[in-house]
Amino acid sequence: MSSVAAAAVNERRLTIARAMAESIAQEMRLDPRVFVMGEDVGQLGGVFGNTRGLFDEFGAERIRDTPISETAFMGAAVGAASDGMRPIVELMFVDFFGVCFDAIYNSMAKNIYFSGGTVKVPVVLMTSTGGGYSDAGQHSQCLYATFAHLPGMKVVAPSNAYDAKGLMTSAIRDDSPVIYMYHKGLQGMGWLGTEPAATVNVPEENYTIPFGKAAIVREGKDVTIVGVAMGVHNALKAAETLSTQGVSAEVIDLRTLVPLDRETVFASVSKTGKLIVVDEDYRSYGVSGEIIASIAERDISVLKAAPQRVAYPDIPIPFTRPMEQFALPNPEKIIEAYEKMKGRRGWRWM
Amino acid sequence: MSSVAAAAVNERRLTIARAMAESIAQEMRLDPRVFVMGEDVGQLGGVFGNTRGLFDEFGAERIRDTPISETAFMGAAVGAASDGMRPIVELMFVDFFGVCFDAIYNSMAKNIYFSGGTVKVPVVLMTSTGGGYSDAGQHSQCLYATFAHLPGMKVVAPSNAYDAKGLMTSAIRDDSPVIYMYHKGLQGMGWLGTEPAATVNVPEENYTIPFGKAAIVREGKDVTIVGVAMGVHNALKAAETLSTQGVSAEVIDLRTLVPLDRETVFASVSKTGKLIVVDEDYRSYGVSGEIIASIAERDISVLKAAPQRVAYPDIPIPFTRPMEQFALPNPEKIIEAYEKMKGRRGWRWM
Amino acid sequence: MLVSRYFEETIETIYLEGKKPVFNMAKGPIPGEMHLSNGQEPCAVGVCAHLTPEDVVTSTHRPHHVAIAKGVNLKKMAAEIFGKKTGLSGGRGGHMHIFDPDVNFSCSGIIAQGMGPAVGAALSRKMQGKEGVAVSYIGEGAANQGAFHEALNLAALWKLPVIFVVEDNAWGISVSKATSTAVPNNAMRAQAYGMPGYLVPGNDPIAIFSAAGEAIARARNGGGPSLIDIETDRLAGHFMGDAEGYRPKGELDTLRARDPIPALARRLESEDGFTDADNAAIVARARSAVDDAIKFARESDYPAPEEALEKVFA
Amino acid sequence: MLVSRYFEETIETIYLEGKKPVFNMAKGPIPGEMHLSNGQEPCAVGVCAHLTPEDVVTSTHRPHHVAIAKGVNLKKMAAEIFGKKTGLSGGRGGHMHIFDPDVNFSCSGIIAQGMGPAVGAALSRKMQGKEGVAVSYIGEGAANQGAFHEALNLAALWKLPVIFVVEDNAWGISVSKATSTAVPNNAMRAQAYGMPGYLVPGNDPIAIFSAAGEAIARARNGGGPSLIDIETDRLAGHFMGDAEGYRPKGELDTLRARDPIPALARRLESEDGFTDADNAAIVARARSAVDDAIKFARESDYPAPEEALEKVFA
Ligand SMILES: Cc1ncc(C[n+]2csc(CCOP(=O)(O)OP(=O)(O)O)c2C)c(N)n1
Ligand SMILES: Cc1ncc(C[n+]2csc(CCOP(=O)(O)OP(=O)(O)O)c2C)c(N)n1
Ligand SMILES: [Mg+2]
Ligand SMILES: [Mg+2]
Repeated sequence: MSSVAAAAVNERRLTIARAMAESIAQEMRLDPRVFVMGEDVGQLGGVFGNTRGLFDEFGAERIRDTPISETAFMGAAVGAASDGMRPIVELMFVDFFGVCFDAIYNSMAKNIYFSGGTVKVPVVLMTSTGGGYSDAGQHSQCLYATFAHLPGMKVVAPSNAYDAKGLMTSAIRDDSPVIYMYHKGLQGMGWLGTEPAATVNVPEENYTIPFGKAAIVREGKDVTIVGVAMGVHNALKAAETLSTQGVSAEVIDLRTLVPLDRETVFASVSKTGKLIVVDEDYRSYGVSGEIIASIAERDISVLKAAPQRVAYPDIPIPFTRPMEQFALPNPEKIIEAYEKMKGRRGWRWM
Repeated sequence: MSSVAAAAVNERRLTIARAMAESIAQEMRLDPRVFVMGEDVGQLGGVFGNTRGLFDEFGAERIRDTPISETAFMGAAVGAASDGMRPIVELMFVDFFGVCFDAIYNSMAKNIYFSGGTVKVPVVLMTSTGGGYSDAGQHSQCLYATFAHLPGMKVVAPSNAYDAKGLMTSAIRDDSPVIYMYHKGLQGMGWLGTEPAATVNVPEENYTIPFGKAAIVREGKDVTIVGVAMGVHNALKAAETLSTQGVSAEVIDLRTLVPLDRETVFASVSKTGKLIVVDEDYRSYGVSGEIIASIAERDISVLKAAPQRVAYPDIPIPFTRPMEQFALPNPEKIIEAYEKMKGRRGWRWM
Repeated sequence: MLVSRYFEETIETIYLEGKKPVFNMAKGPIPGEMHLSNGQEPCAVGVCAHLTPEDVVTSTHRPHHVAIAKGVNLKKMAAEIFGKKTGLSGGRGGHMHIFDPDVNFSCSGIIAQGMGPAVGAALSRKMQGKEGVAVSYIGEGAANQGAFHEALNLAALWKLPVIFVVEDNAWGISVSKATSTAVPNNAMRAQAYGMPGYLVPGNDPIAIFSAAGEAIARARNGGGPSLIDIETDRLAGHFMGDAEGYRPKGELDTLRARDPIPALARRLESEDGFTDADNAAIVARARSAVDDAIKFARESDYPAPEEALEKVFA
Repeated sequence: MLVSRYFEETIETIYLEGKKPVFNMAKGPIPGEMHLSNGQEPCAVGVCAHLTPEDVVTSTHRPHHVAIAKGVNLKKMAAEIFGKKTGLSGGRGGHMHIFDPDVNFSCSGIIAQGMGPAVGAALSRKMQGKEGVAVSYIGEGAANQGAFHEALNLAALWKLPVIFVVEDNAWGISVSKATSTAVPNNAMRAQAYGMPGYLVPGNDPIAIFSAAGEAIARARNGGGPSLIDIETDRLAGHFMGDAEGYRPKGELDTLRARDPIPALARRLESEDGFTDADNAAIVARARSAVDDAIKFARESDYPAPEEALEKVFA
C-alpha cells in the first residue's frame, strides 16, 4: 500500500516519532523477545520521542535506560540478539557512532557472515540524523554513506510517518541488523521544527514495508530527482516549483539505502533521461556518487544530460545559521541543478 | 619529480615500509616536535615495519609504545598536536578504527574548523589496509571511502616506495590531519607477500609529493584505468595484457583521495572516452562511485561507454583463500570490465 | 561564579527570544542546543583559580562556566554563541565548540572526548619540558564511557600532569547516577589506575579549591595525575527546553535552596566580613563584563554564508 | 589441556607447510594470522570445566584453547581453520572468528569486543529467565581498552551473570604489561565496579578452577558479575612468525620450565596417584581426537568461490 493509498483509508495523522513508537509497541506486544535499550529511552521517552509511552506500558526491564556506554550496549545488543532476543537500540545522534562503531560494523554487521549464517543478529539500531537547526558539527550529520558503504547492515531512512511505521516493523522482524536512521527535521518534535509533510496518515494496524523498494512519490517525465529522508521533501518542493515552469519531475524516495533499489531509479532515468540526486550527507564518496555511478555504469545512453548532485559540501557542519543554511540542500539548489544541466556540455535534449 | 625520473637518478631500492621509516626519521631529525605513538611501534618497529630502526635512534620517549587504548592515544595526538607537537600515530589495522573513530573524525578532523582555524592539528595517522593473505573480515579491509567521505581529513594511499616517502614527508609537514593508508600487500614485508613493483628506487634526501596530484603512471589512449595503492598495480598488469591485444590503457594513480585530483582523471577520460575504476574497498557508496560520478556530472559527453568498476563486493571479507581471491579485484577482472564495455548498450566506438 | 551565573541567566533570556509561543530550537538569536551551567560554578572556579593561561583545559557540552573561569575571552565567546563573525571561530563552532587557544581552552560535544586531548596536551608539556598542567572536565555520566578508562590509565602510566575533574550533578540528561553507575562515586575509580582520587561533596568552592590545589601542585611537581570527583548541582534542565519530568518532586527546590552562590556569599559574610557593599561591587563588575560581552555579540555581524567553506584545513 | 596443546602443536606444524623457506603468511594449507594458545590452557579448562553447553563464552583473537574447553566441535573448528566448506562457517570466518552456536561460543579479532556481547547474552538470560552464565575472555592488554570499563560497569549495574576472565600473559604483542598498565594487576580494577575480583597467580588450573567455581556459582545464584585475573604464560610468539626479539633473554626458558601441562601431571602424580599409564591413556585420547579433527579438515573440500557472496544477511 503506498502512502497515497494509506491516506485514503485512514484519517489518523501521526508524526514519525509516534509512528516509530507505535510500531515498537505493537511488536513488543506480539513478541516478548523485543526490547529497547539506549540513553534516555525510558521515562523520558527518547530525546526524539520515538519511545514515548513505552516505559509506562512495558516498564524499565524492557525499556531500558543505559549508561553513556555505547560500546557496551551496542555489543550487548549483539550478544542478546545472538542469544534469542530482538533488541532495539538507540544511538541518540548518529554523530556518536565513532565511540562504538566497532561493535556495530565489525560484530553486529559481520557475525552472521562469520558464523556462516548459523548465528542471527536481529538488532534494530535506531539513530537520529540531520541538521538545519544549528546543532553544529557533532550533532547534525547524516552519515548515510558511512553506514551504507560497509557490508552487513541494512540501512533504512524514512521520509514520512507511514513509511516510518512500516519500515520499523520490517526492521524489528528482520533477522539481520538494520540501521534505522530517522531525520530530526522530520520527526515531528515541535521543538526541532518539523517538515509538516512528514506527518501523514498512518493505519493503526501493523503493516510492513519491504526493504529495497523505492517509492515513486511523484510521477514525472522530464527529470528524475532521487532523495532519501529530508531529501525527498526538498525534491518534492522543487518538483512543485518546476511544474509551474512546465517541467515535470519524477521524485523517488529510496527509503532504504541497503538494499538499494537501483532498478526503480534506472527505470525512471531511462524515461526522463535526467538525474538529480539530493543528499544531506557529505557530497564526496557518498550516496550521490553511488546513485549516479549505478546508472552510468549500467547504460550511459539513458542519460541525456550530465547527472547532477545537490549534496552537503565536504565541510564540517557549521553552527551559525547563515553558514548552515548556505550549506544545506534545498529546493532552490535542485532547481538550479536542473537549470545547470541545460548549460552543460553533455546536455542533449531528446 | 615523477617515479620514473626518480628511478633514473637513484639506484637505491626501498620497500614502502623502509621509505616510510626513512621519511619519519629524517623529519624527526629536523624537527624535535615530531614523535610517534602507537602499538608495537617501539622496539618491534611496527608490526608492518614502518618504524623499524627508529626506537634505537630516538628512544622510547619519541617512539612511544602505547597500551591498546586507541581512543586515548588518538585523542592524545589531537591534544599534543594542538599544543605544538607533531604526532604521528599508528592505528595498526585500519579495521580497528571503530574503537576510536570519534577522536579521529569528530575531533582530529574538525577542530581546525571548530576553532575557525586558530588551532592547528598536525597529526599523521598511519594505518595499514588491504587483504589478500587470508586475514579475514576484521584485518583485511581498505575503508578508503570511510575516511575520504568525512570532511577534515586528508587521505593518502601510496602505491610505491617513492611516493610513500614523499607523501609521508608532506604529511608530517602538513598542519592538518592526514590519514596515511599503506597497503599491507605493498609494504615489502616478506611475511605478507608483497607486490615487487612497489619496491622502487628512492632518493636518500628529503622530498615532498604534493597532495591532490594524481600520477599518470602509464600513458595510453583507449581507456583510462584509475586506481589507488594495490589497485594501481592491478591496473598496470591489466594494461600490460591489454597492450598485447592492441589496446592502449592509461593508468592513473590517484595517490591521494582527499584532496582528489578530478582534473587529471577528467582530462584522461576526455582523451580515452572510457573509464574503469579499480578499488579494493567495498563497491557501494565508495571510491569507485565517486570517480565515476565526478566525470559524469561534469560532462557525460566525454564518456564513450558506460564506465565500469572493479571493486570489492559488498560482503565482509572471507577468510578462506578461494573465496577471498574470488572477491578481490585483479587484472583479469579489469580486462573483463574492458571487454564488457563493448557489449553494453551505451558503448559507442569513437 | 557571578560572571558565569549572570552570563548563563542572560543567555537564557536571549535564547528564548524568538522561541515563543512555540519553543523551536532552530529559532531566535541563539539557535541550537543550549546547556547551561547554573549551579556548577564551584567546579569551574575552584579548580581554575589555580591555573594560568598556559595551562590547558578541555571541557564538555556544558562549557560556559569552565571557559569563563579559565579566562576565555568573554566577548568572543558570546559572539560565538550568537554565531557571529567576531566569535572565537567566526560562528563555525557555536556553544558546544568553544576554542580559545590564547588560554588553551577547548571542548567537545561528545561525551568524554576531551579526555584524550588533555592527556596529549600534558604529554606535550612533558616532552617539551614546558610549564603547565592539563585539566579535563567530564560529567558523572561521561565517567561510564570507555574513554574515561583509557585516558586515566594512559595518564597514570606516563605520569602526566593531568587532573581529571568529574562534575557529578547526579544526572546525565534524564538518567540518574544510580541508573548509570555501579559504584557510589567516581573518586574510588582512581584506584584502578593507581592515582589519587578526591571526593568533594557539598558543591563547595573552597573545598574544591583545596583539593584541586593539592592535585595541581602534585601534577606541577611531576607527581602525575589525579581525579577529583565533585558533587555539584544542575540547577537548570539538561538543555534549554528540557521539561525535567524525570526529576523527583521537590528536588529542584532542594537544589535551589542550596544554590552555591548565595551560600558562598553568606559564608564570606560570616567568616570574612564580606559586606553588602563588597557584594554589590562584585555583582556590578560581573554584570558589566557580561553586558559588554553580550552587547558586543549582539552588535557584531554575521559571517558571510560562503565562509562556511573556509577553515576546513589549516 | 592436552587436546588443546596437541591441537596447537599440530596446527603449528601444518601452518608452516608451504611457508618455507621464506615465511609468507599467505601461503600453505592454513594462511593468515595464527595465534596459538600454548601455555594458556589452564585459563580455558579451569573456567570452562564449570560450564555447560548452555552457558555462553566469548573469546578473543587467541581462541582455540577456550573453544576446545567449551566443547566447540573440534572437527568443524579444524576445518574452519583450514578454510574448508565443512568448517563452522564454511571457511568465511577462519581462526579468529570461531562461532559455534551449539555450545554458545563466539569470538572477535578486535581487542575487548567480546565483552559487550557477553554482557548482552547474560542480559538475555536474565530477561528470559533462562539458565546460564556468560564468560568473557580477554587478554591483559585488552584490559586497557575502553570496552573493558563499559562492560564491567554495565554488568555490575544490571547485576548480570557474567564472569570476566583476564588471561594475563604479561604481553600484548611486543608491549609488556608494565608498559601498558598503570596498576600491578587487573583484579584490583574490579573494585571500580563494586564487583569481586580474583587474582590467580601461578598459571594453576586447580586454583583457577576454584576461583571460577566461586564466581560462576555466584553468577548462577543471581549474585552478579565477577572478574578473574589469571597470571598465565604465552609459550609461543604473539602469532606465528613472531621472532619475539622483545622478550628479555631467558624468559622463554623460564616459562617453558614451568609449562603448566607437565606441572599438572607431576602434581597429579604426587597428590592423586596419577600413573604413567593414566597419562598415556589421556594423551592417546587427546591425540586421536586431534588427529581425527585434522584428518577431517584436510580431507574436506574447499567451498566454491562464489559462496563468498552468501550468508551476508540472515
Ligand atoms: C558519546 C556520547 N553519547 C551521548 C551523548 C548525548 N549526551 C549529551 S550530554 C549527555 C549527558 C551527559 O551527562 P554528564 O556526563 O553527567 O554531563 P552533564 O550533562 O550532567 O553535565 C548525553 C547522554 C553525547 N554527547 N556523546
Ligand atoms: C582494538 C584493537 N587494537 C589492536 C589490535 C591488534 N592486536 C591484536 S592482539 C593484540 C595484543 C593483545 O594483547 P592481549 O589482550 O594481552 O592478548 P594476548 O595476545 O596476549 O592473548 C593487539 C594489540 C586489535 N586486534 N584490536
Ligand atoms: Mg551529569
Ligand atoms: Mg597478553
